[in-house]
Amino acid sequence: MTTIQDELRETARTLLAEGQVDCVLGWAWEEELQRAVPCFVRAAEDAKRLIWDERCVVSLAPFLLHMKRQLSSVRTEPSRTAIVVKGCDARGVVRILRDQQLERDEVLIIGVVCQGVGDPDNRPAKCRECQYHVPPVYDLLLGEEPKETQTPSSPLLERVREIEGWDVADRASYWREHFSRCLRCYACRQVCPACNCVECIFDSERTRWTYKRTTAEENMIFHAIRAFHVAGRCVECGECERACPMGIPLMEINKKVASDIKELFSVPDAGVDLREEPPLVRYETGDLDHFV
Amino acid sequence: MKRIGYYPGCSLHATAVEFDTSLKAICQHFGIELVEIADWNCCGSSPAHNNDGFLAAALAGRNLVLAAEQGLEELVAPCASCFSRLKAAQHDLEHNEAWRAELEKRLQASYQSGVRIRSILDFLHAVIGLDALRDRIVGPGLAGLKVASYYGCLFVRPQEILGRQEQENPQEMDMVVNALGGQAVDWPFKTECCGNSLALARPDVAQRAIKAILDAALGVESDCIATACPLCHANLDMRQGRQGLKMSRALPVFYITQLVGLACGLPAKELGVDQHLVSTRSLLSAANLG
Amino acid sequence: MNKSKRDWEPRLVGFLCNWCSYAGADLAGTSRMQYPPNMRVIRVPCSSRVRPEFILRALQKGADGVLVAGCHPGDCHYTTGNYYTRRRFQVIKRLLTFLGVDPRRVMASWISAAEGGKYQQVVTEFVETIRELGPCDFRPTNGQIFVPAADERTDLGVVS
Amino acid sequence: MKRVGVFVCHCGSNIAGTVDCAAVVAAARRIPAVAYAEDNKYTCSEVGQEQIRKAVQTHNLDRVVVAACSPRMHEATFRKTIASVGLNPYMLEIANLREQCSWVHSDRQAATAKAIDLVRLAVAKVLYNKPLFTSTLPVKKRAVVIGGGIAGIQAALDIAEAGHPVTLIERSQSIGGRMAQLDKTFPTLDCSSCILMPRMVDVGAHPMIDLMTYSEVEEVDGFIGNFRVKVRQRAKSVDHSKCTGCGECTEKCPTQVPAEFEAGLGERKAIYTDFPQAVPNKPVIDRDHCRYFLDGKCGICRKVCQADAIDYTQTDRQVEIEAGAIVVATGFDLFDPAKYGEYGGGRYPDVITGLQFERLISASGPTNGEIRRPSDGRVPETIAFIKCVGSRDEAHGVPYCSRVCCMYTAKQAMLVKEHAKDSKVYIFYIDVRAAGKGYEEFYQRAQTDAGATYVRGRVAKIFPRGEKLVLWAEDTLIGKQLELEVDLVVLATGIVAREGAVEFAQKMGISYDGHRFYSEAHPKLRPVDTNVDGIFLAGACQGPKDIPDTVAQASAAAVKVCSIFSKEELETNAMVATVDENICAGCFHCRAVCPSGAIDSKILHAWVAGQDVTRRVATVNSGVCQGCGSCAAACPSGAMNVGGFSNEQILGEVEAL
Repeated sequence: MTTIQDELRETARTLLAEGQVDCVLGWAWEEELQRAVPCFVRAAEDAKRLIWDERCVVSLAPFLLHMKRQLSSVRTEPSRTAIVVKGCDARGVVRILRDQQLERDEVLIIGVVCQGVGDPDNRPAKCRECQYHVPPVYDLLLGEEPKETQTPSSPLLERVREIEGWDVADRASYWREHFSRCLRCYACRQVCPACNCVECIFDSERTRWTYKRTTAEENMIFHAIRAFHVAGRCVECGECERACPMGIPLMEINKKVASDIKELFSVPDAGVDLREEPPLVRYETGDLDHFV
Repeated sequence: MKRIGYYPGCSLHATAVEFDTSLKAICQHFGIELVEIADWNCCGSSPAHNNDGFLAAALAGRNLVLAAEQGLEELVAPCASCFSRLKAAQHDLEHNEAWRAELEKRLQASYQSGVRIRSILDFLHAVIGLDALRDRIVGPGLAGLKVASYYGCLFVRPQEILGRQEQENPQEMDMVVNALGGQAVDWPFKTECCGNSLALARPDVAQRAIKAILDAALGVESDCIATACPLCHANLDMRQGRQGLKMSRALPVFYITQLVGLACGLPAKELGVDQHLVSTRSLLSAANLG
Repeated sequence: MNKSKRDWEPRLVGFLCNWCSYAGADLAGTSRMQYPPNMRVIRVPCSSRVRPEFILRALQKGADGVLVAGCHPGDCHYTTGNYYTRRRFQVIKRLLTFLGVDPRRVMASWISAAEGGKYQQVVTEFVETIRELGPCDFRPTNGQIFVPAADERTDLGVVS
Repeated sequence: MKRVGVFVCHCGSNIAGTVDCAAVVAAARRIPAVAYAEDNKYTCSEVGQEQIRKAVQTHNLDRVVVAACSPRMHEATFRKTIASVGLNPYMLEIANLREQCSWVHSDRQAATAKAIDLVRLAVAKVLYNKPLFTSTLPVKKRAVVIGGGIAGIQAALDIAEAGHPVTLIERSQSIGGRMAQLDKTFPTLDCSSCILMPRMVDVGAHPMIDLMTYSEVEEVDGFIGNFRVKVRQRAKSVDHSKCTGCGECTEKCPTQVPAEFEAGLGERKAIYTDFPQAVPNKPVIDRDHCRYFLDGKCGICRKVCQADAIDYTQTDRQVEIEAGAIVVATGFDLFDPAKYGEYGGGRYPDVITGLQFERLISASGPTNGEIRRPSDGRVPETIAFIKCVGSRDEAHGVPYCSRVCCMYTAKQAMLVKEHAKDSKVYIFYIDVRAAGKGYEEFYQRAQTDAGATYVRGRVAKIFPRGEKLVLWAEDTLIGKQLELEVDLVVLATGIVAREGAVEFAQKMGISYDGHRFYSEAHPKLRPVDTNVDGIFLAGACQGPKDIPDTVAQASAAAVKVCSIFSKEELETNAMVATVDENICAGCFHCRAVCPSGAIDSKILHAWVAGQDVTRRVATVNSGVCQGCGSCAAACPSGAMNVGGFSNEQILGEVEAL
């Protein structure tokens, strides 16, 4: 029976052949790296290089952002890119669209039904609690929708509650230890679909937002501000934690902020609805008011 | 069978015994089980809180501790002074950590807040209910008897403890009288002072206060006065006989619980209406009650 | 690392909105209401002008407590400014608490131009709370307050 | 190299009394960037300002810090000072050493240390100041006056007389407000209508005044010079262009309802004018009580109207008015006497308010000027006036004095002599306040000519006894309780803010105080301004006041409006948001939080590798932007910044902590 991968290749080939899109962004297997890497297919016959299986961990959404930046500096006539997305990647694409970095007609979304990626017996945290096996937004969908899936418990949220339970000093030393290892390599920023600034304040030369030292305190400021800048927009795709070379549990911070925002302003998950409004640039007169 | 705690206080076992007997009669009639708090003690009344705040809070507070221990989450304190002292103690013990700790140390028992203290009016409204009263009156009930309802002071003040908005023109007793088929007359002396304890120390001052109330009640052609506080009853009923008052006619003074009993056709004997100084017989026979 | 509590005086920073809280602070002044001198006020046009970067940088530069004060919701001179402050501040405060900053170090308060007394009370209580809490251990771990080399800050330098 | 000048002010002893100014100057001199520092006794004085000008020139300063009183006091003054010697006015920062340091700390050593810190913060901020420039916007030379009482009438006439068009908006059927309800006015006892009606007629006839009665303001936005006021003109059901005001319809209308104008003592028809001399003197239909609108019957007014002016099909109309300035003159309400249970206010018919008494003695009132008891219509032999009912009364939340009751009660006592000369008058008071011009003499005449008996003491209780009302009171001057039987009691109820005053203030964006009166920008120096430029206050909506003060305020507000209209263009706010187009990512979070809709977008074209490449970025309309800075906080990359409170400036202050 035809696998999703076959359908994917066939779809990509026809899209390119008919010129509906200029490029199909998907995964291809890289032999030396033993890893599935992003692959920009521009010719119909290369569509067969595309793969789809549990090894397709990397989220392709941020690459749309980078392509747009290069493309806009090179190409003028309207270009259209097809992108292959799991559920979490699709939320990333919605993020980029809602932050007005891409027009809706510049991207064709090929959704694939996904039961989880990475090492089967040690799935990434995001897969263990995934509620979006079917991408919330797509133009084409490959694979059948699973019957009903009960909403799994969220181990990540339980971890956040656990940390909240500690007293302040323990939390401080926990994070101080993690942040003391941060290199400020900014990988977490590069892979984040919500980090769409042209120049990040942490790179800014003109305004001295922060110092360039990488002490635990400076790094804590970086991570607090990064988490705040994406607050209410983070789609919990887990890429930042995956990309972090020093193993800092960034998803714990993102989950904390996301659950706070959901609790405080009762807003739906980010990156699910194409009409969503980032909660921190809106208000309700009846918002909770803990102020003195 | 609704069960509710009962704190009689000293006067309901003495000068205001008819308040106690009429309350028990109507509770029996409406199927309410009055559970007197075992080993209750004096609420401290005015002498305590005039001298020592903690003593007042502790005396009344002990009754609240007993009530909680005996599983009585709700209790009725018919006498206005007891009601006011219990509410004040509850308020003080919840806001004053030191007194609370001291009371718990002395009683070797913990004080749980949350016992619901009801005045007799609150009891008639919330426990029995106006509808129940209307349903259970016999025939025309009080048959249009013109009643001036007299509240006195402790049902409406102090505001920070009772949290009442309306202090000058309360309506609770009027509503009960109307529900009983009587006619509650509107008159301006509902909460004027009855002379209280001055009746003993300064009879002249008290007499002037009592005369103003009784004249006002006569002025609006009321047939009788309803009250819910033993001291108000004592001053208005007992002092009417004095010559100085020169009243055009006698004005019987009932406890509101007696009026409820009468309207429900309970026998006068059980309601103690013949134990007043101002005779109620002629009025009641005219209205063929009791 | 930190100075012993005895000779330490709490240093507080207050971001006060120009139309209400700053005016309330001025009213406390014209009414000669006394309060401790630990608060350094930074005037902002609206409480919604305050970015989390300012709060974090202040904590890192030696502030032991940060206050953000604005008009009561509905009274904002710019009509909606404090509604955004309300949302942003609750998110940043919970995040900081999660990352190990004691929640009592960061507070927000609505103070109108007519509430001089409230400003005095908020400042007095805030100083006491921070005095109990002790210095904010947020400064770099090697003990000395980070002072960039003189040439890097030719325009300002350090006085005290 | 930046050269900062620091000028520390003694402010007489206000600052120098607690802060060691010399030490502050010495500390300032040690800051490398400070090229010159000095202190002087009164920096805001002409001498002080001259020293600044001289120092800027001789020491070639390019930015200035004045360490003195609150920037909200003299920031504008010192900006002009440095501008007069060629500096951009915004190269200035103020350290608040008075209101937020010397006046609030007593320990000299701590206050001085704090003063030094505040100067350091100001210097750190001023180093990042950039020259800012205002632009100009056209002024819409039309004024909107809200409220048709004497305040609104006076303001409208003054502005119109200055040659500017005015829209006067009044909620009820006619203009005239509270003053129209009065019979006589103190201290001259001249008839209220005689002095008010001519002004009302002028307003009705003035070519420059558009009168919008039976209308309410729904929404106000925009800013000085460019307000947009949305007004709902309620359907009058009478075509005023045809109506001749003959009154036939009111005559024949079968429905009687209590008249608001008569304060509950009189009635009016469903089709009515508030009072005979109403302006406009053409009726409106009260649709809540008119039988035609309730159950479709009747229609008598349409039958009897020769001018065929009745039009039941009229609907509410929404009108948007562009205006350069607004005067708020919405007036006041009276304290509700029912809150005084002990006086039986609202329960005993013969216990009335001062306003109701005015209606009794008014010739066009319900009793044609005769003082008659509402209960039985008898002429009262003894009348008791009780002052401070709902004024100077913490328990009822009205701690302030309402200023006018002492005078109108004295007036009413004198008028009793005219209308019921045998009646005896008692006046219960705490203090008599007669501070206006001719007021004390008027009060003396009330005692001598009118023979009013002033009893100093509060009345404890009022209750009916037979036909009479009994007062229990005390006379504190002779230390005796007294009981008094009277036929009529008049309560001088206090002035309180209009119901709905808070919602209206929020609609206008102006602030209000703890008693819901609107707040003036500065109690002494700017009594008719509000915190919103271009919106002014007149009359009792700002606080209790009498007619002379109200008219004075109305004319003051009018002059403020005319000063705005004297310019062709208005300088816009210089401290506005700016976009760094190089780093704007076009996410437009800024636009989402902007309260004044000042942010737009534009396409940037760039020539890259032989290709014309486009990018969408945000732009700021500096005329509309009010400089709140919400956008600068919502912009993650800091592309959006605010002049005067830029990221660099604030971070500079934080650095100097």
